[in-house]
Amino acid sequence: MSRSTRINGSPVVPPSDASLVECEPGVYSILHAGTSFEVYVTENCIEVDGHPLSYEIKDPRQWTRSAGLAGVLGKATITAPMPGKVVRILTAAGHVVTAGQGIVVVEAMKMQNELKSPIDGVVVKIAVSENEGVAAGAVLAVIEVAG
Amino acid sequence: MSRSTRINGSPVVPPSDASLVECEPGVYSILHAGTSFEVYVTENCIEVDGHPLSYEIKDPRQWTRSAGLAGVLGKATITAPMPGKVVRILTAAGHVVTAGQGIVVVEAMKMQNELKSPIDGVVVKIAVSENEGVAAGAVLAVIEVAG
Amino acid sequence: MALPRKILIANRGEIALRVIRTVREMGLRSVAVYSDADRAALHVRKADEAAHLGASPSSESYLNIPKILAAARHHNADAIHPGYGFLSENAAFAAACEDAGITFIGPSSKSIGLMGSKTSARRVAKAGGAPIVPGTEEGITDAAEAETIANGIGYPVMLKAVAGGGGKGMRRVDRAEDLRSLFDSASSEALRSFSDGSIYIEKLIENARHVEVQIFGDHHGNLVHLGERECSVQRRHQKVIEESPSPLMARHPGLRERMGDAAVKAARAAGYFNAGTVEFLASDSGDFYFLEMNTRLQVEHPVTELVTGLDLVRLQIEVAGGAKLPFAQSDISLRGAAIECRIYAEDPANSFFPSPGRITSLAEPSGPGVRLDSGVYPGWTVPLDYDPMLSKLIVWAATRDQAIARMQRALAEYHIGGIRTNLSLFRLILNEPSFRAGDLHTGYLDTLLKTQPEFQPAPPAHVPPIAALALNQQKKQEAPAAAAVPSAWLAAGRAEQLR
Amino acid sequence: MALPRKILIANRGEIALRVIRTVREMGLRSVAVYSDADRAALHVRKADEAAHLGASPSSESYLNIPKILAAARHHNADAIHPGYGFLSENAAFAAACEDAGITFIGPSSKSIGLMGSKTSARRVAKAGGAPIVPGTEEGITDAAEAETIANGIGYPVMLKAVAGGGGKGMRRVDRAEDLRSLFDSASSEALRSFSDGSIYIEKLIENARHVEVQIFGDHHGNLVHLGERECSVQRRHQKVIEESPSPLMARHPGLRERMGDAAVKAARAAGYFNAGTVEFLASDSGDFYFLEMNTRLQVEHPVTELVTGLDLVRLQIEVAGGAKLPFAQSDISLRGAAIECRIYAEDPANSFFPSPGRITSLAEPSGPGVRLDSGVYPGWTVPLDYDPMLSKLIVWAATRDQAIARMQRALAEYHIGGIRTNLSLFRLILNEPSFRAGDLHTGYLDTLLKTQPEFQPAPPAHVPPIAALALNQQKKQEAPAAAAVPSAWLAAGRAEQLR
Repeated sequence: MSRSTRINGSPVVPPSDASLVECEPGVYSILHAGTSFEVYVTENCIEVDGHPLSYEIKDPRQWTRSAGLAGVLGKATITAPMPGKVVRILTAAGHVVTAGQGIVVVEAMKMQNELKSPIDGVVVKIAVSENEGVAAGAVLAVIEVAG
Repeated sequence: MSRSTRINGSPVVPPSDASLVECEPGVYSILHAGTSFEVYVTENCIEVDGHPLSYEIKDPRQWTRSAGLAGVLGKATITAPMPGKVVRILTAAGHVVTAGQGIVVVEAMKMQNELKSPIDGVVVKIAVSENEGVAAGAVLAVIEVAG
Repeated sequence: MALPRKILIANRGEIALRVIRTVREMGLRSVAVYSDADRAALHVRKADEAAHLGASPSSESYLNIPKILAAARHHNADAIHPGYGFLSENAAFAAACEDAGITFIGPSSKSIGLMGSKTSARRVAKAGGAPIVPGTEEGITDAAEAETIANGIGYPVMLKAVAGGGGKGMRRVDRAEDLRSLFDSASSEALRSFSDGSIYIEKLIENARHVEVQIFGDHHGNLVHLGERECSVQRRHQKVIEESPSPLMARHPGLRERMGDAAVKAARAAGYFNAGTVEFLASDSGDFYFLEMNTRLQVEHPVTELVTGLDLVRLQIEVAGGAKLPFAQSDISLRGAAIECRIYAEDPANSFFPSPGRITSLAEPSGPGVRLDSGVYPGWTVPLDYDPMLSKLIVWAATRDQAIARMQRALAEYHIGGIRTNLSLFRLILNEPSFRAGDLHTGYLDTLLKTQPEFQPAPPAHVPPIAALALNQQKKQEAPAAAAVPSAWLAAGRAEQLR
Repeated sequence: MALPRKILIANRGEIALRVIRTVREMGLRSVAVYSDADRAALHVRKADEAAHLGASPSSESYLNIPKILAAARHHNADAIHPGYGFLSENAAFAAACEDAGITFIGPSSKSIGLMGSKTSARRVAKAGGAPIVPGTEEGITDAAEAETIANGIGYPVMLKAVAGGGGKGMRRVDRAEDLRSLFDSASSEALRSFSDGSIYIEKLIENARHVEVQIFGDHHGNLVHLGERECSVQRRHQKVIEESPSPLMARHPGLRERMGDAAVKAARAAGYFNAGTVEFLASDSGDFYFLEMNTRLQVEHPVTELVTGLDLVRLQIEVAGGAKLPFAQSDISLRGAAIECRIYAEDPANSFFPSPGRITSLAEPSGPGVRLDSGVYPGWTVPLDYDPMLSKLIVWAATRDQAIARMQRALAEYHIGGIRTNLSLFRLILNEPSFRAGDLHTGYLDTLLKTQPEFQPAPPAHVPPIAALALNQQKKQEAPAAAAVPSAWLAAGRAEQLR
C-alpha cells in the first residue's frame, strides 16, 4: 500500500488486531487490547475519546488534508475565515514576523480576532486597510519564508 | 398530477402557501398561517408535533404505504413480527373471528404478545403449534373474509 | 476493603451506561461486557474497557457467571456492579464474586438469599416487625391445600409464584370456584418460567397502591431510608411510570416516616447493606403491607436521586468499598417532585407487541429539569434478545403539577423513528385527570387501557395537510436518487403502461 | 394584570428555546421571531408560532423594535420576553411595549433606565446603601480631567465605557504615565461601539472575583435574593464559566446574606421588579463593591435554578402577570453545587476566532445531573451574524468537587463536528488545581492562557494509531462513492503519473 496516514503531523500505523464497528456515519467503536475507544471522523478532525487530532492522507487516488499546510511551499496566505471588518493592522509589508505573530485584527460575530502568521517569514503584502470590510476568503496578507 | 397522498387513510391536499425547510434529513420545519410545525418523516410514519400519522402515496412511479392494508384483498396473513416461541393458540381452523380478536400468543423479548386478527372472518389455517419456535416473518395463521 | 479501582458492569443498555457515568465521575475505570448482539451498543462505546462474553442469548452472555468472572479477572476488575435484572439478585453470583475476591457492589449473598424468595422475605420482614399482607408463609403446590387456605383468608386473593418476578405466575382470584383452575395455570406458568411451580397466596388489597421505600445501609450497621417511590402505574404488573414523592404522603402526615421505619426494620432483619428497595402495598387510607424486597438498584432509582440530591450509584460504590454512610436519617430531605417514564420499543396500537429494529432517527429532549438515561443512539438496532427498554425519561420540578407539565413538554420533544415506541402511552396517561389528581392504584392503567383501547387521539384537522406537504417534499427528494438507477425508471415506466 | 396567554420571545438561539420550554410547560403559547439567517433555527422549529422579522443583520431583525411590535400585534401576543442581549436592557423597547399594552416580561422601563447606565446605577446603588468601588460618579470625556481623578483614586485604576458592555471600552491602567493614551483609546472604542465616548474611572480591585447576586421582585414590593453566582472565569471580560454557590461563601460565613442584602437594597432603590442581577467585585478577604446591575435574565441563570430549585422564567412570567412572589426570603435555600460552561463556536487554537458554519455531527451529553440548554442541531449552520454561542452545558451535584467531575464527564460526551468549538478550553480549566481549589479572580483565565497558549495536551501514545484505523475505514467507505465519478479517477491517475 502506498497510502500513508499522518495523524497530528506524524506517520502512524494502525493496529492490525483491533475490532472496529461503525455505529453511526463517521462514528466508530474500536476495541483494542481490551480498551474501548469512541472515534468521530469529520472532514477536518478526528476525535478519539475527546482528543482532537488533525490528519492527512496521502494516497495514489486521493489527497486529503485537514491540518493547514500553509508554509510548505514557502508561502502563507492569510485569508478572512468569515465576513468582517479589519480593525487593526499589526505589521507592514517588508517586516520580519515569526510564526504565531499577529498580523491583522478582524472584527466578526461581535468579537475582535487576531489572525496570526503560520510561519516565520517576511510580510510580502498587506492586502487590506483598517476599517475595510472583507468577505469570507478575502486575502488579508501574504507572508514568505525568508531566504 | 396523478399522485395522491393519503394521511391516516384519507386523501389530503397540502397547503400551497406554507414555508417549508428541511432542517435535518427527513425533518421539516413548516410555517403555515403563522403556526410552526415540526415534522418527522420516517419510512412508516409521519410525526407532526408529536401526532403520529400513517400515510400512503399512490404515484405513477411509486407506491409507498405504511398502514397495514391487511384485509383489503379479502384475506389476512398473520406473521410473527420477530423470532419467538408460540405459547398459546386461541382459536382453531374453521372458527369465526372478529377484527381485534386474539389468534396466537407469541413470547418474544421476555414478553407474551397476543397477535390479533385484523379483519372479521374465518380462520382458514393455523400454521403453528404451541411451544413451536418461529422465525421473524413466519406465517402463523391465515384469516379469510367470510362469504 | 477499599474503594475499587476498576469496576466491571455485568449488564447492558441504559443501566450499564448510567453506572459507567458515575464510575467515570469518581475517577475509576469501567469495564463493559457485551454479547454478539451488543458489539456496537452504547454502553460498549462509552466504557473505558470492554469484554466480549459470547453469543446473544442471555444464558451465553449476561447470565453466564463463569464468563463474567473470567472477564473481570482478565481485565483486573476488582469490583462488579450487577445493575438490575440479569444476575443482580442472584445469590450464587454474589457468592461467586465474594469467593473470587471481587467486590460485589450490592448486599451480601446471604441477604440476597434471605430476601430473594418471596415467602422467606415475608418471614424475615414479619420478624423485623413490618406489617405483612395476610397470606401463606410457605409456597404451595397443591390446589386443594390452596383452596383451604384461600377460604380462610377470604376472597379476593392473589396467587404469586414464590420464585416469581415480572408478573409471571400471578393470578387474581375473585371467587372460590375459580381457585383451582387459576392455581393450576399460575403454577404451571411458574414452573415453566422459574423451574419452580410453588405458589403463595395473599389477601388482595383492593385498589392498592404500589409504594416502595429506598433503603441504604453500610457495612457498619448504619441503615437509612431515602423516601418512597410510587409505582402504581403498571401494565400487566410491570411498572410504567414511577414518581417520588408518592401523592399519598401529602394526605397522611407521618406515613413516610412509618413506612420508612418499617422498611429499615425489614432490611435490618436481613442483615442488609448497600442499596435495596422494600416494596409495600398501600391503601388510600394509609395502611400498608410488606410486599417484597428488591436486593439491588431499582430501575426507577433516578426519581429518588432527583428529590434527595444523592447519586445512589456513587453511594453504592463507596459503601461497597467500606465507607460509612456520609449522612444520618435526619440529614435526608426531599425537595420537589420527580417522575420517570420507561420508554420501550413496543407498539401500543398492537397490544404492546415488542418492536425491535433499527432506530432511523432520534431527537432527544433536554433543557431545564430533564434527565435522560438512554441506552440507544440513531442507527442502533434494538436487539430482539433482551428487554425492549430504550431509555428512561425523568423530570424534576418544584411541584408534582409542574413535573407533569415538564414531562409532557419533554415527551413532545422526544422523537424515535424507525421502530414503534410507547411514547404515546405516556401522553395518554399524563393527560388523565385521575393521574393528575394522584388517584392511583395498581390496576389503574389496565383499567384505563380497557376504556381507551384506541388511545391515539385524532390529530387536529389542520395537521394532516401539513404532514402531506412534508411527505411530498420528501418523495420529491427521493426521486432524483431513483433517477440514478435507469433500470428502475424503465421498470416504473413499464408498470405505468400496464395500468 | 393577568397571566399572559401568548408570549412572543424577542430573541434567538438557546435562550429563545429555553423560554419557549417554560411557556409550553405553563400551558401558554409561544411566538418565535426570526431573521433570514434563522428560518431553520431550533427556536423556530420548537415554538408554537413564528414570525419573520427581516434580513439577517440584527438592526433589521432582533434589534428592530417596530418589526417586533408588529409581529406581536399580528400574532396577538399579549406579552414579550426579551431574553438577554439584543433589546433586553433597552428602556425604549420596554417603554414601547408598555405603550402598546403588551406586557414586557422584565422590570419597568424606568428601572432599566436608572440601572442601564453604569454611572447612574452607581449613584442609585450608593443611595440604596450598597458599597461601591471608589471612582467617578459621572462619565468623563476629557483625558486631563481623567488624569486628575485617577491620581486622586490611586493606581491601578480601571477605565470603563459608561454605555459599555462585553468588555468594550475597558482598559486597565497601572501607571499615571499610561493614563492619557489608554483613556483616548478606550474613549474612541466606546464611541465606535456605543456612540458614546464617555468613560468612568474606578479603583482596580486586584485579584477581585466577579460575584453577582440574583434578585427577584414582584409588583407588590416584595424583593428577595436567590443566592449568588461566581463568574470570575472570564476571557477578555466575557464570562466563560459560572457557578453557584461561590467558593468564597464557605470561607466567609454570613457573606452571602450581606451581599444579598446589599443587592436587594440596590434593587429597591431602583424600584425594581422581576428578575435582575446585581454584580459585585469581591476580594478574597470578603470585601465587596457594587459593580453594575443587569436588568434582565442572565445567561448564567441556570446555575441559580439548579441550586434553588426554581424556574426563573416561570417566575418572571408569573410576576409579570401580577402574581406575588410565592415565597419569602427565608424559604430560599441552596442545595449542592452547579456549574455552567458556555459552549462557543470559536477556535481556541487560533486566538478564539469565531468558527461559524455547518455542524456536521453532534453528540450531546445527558444522564444524571446534566442539563443542556442548546440552540443547535446536527445540520444547522451557525450563522456569522450573531454571537457564536451554541449552548450552555450545566451540571448539578451534591458538592462542588462532584460537580466538576460531572462536568468533565459531560464534556467528554460532548462532540460537535464540522466547526471549531471551545470544548477543549473547559477541559483545560476544569483540570487546573487552582480552579479546583476555587482560587479564582477575573484575571484568572487570561493568565492561564498566557502560561498555556498551546493547551491542547498531546494525546497518549496509543491514541493516534486508533485514529488512523478509523480514518482508513472511513476513506475505504468513501472510495466507492468516488468510483461513481469516472473523471475523478482519471484525474487522480493522471496526477499519479505526473509525479
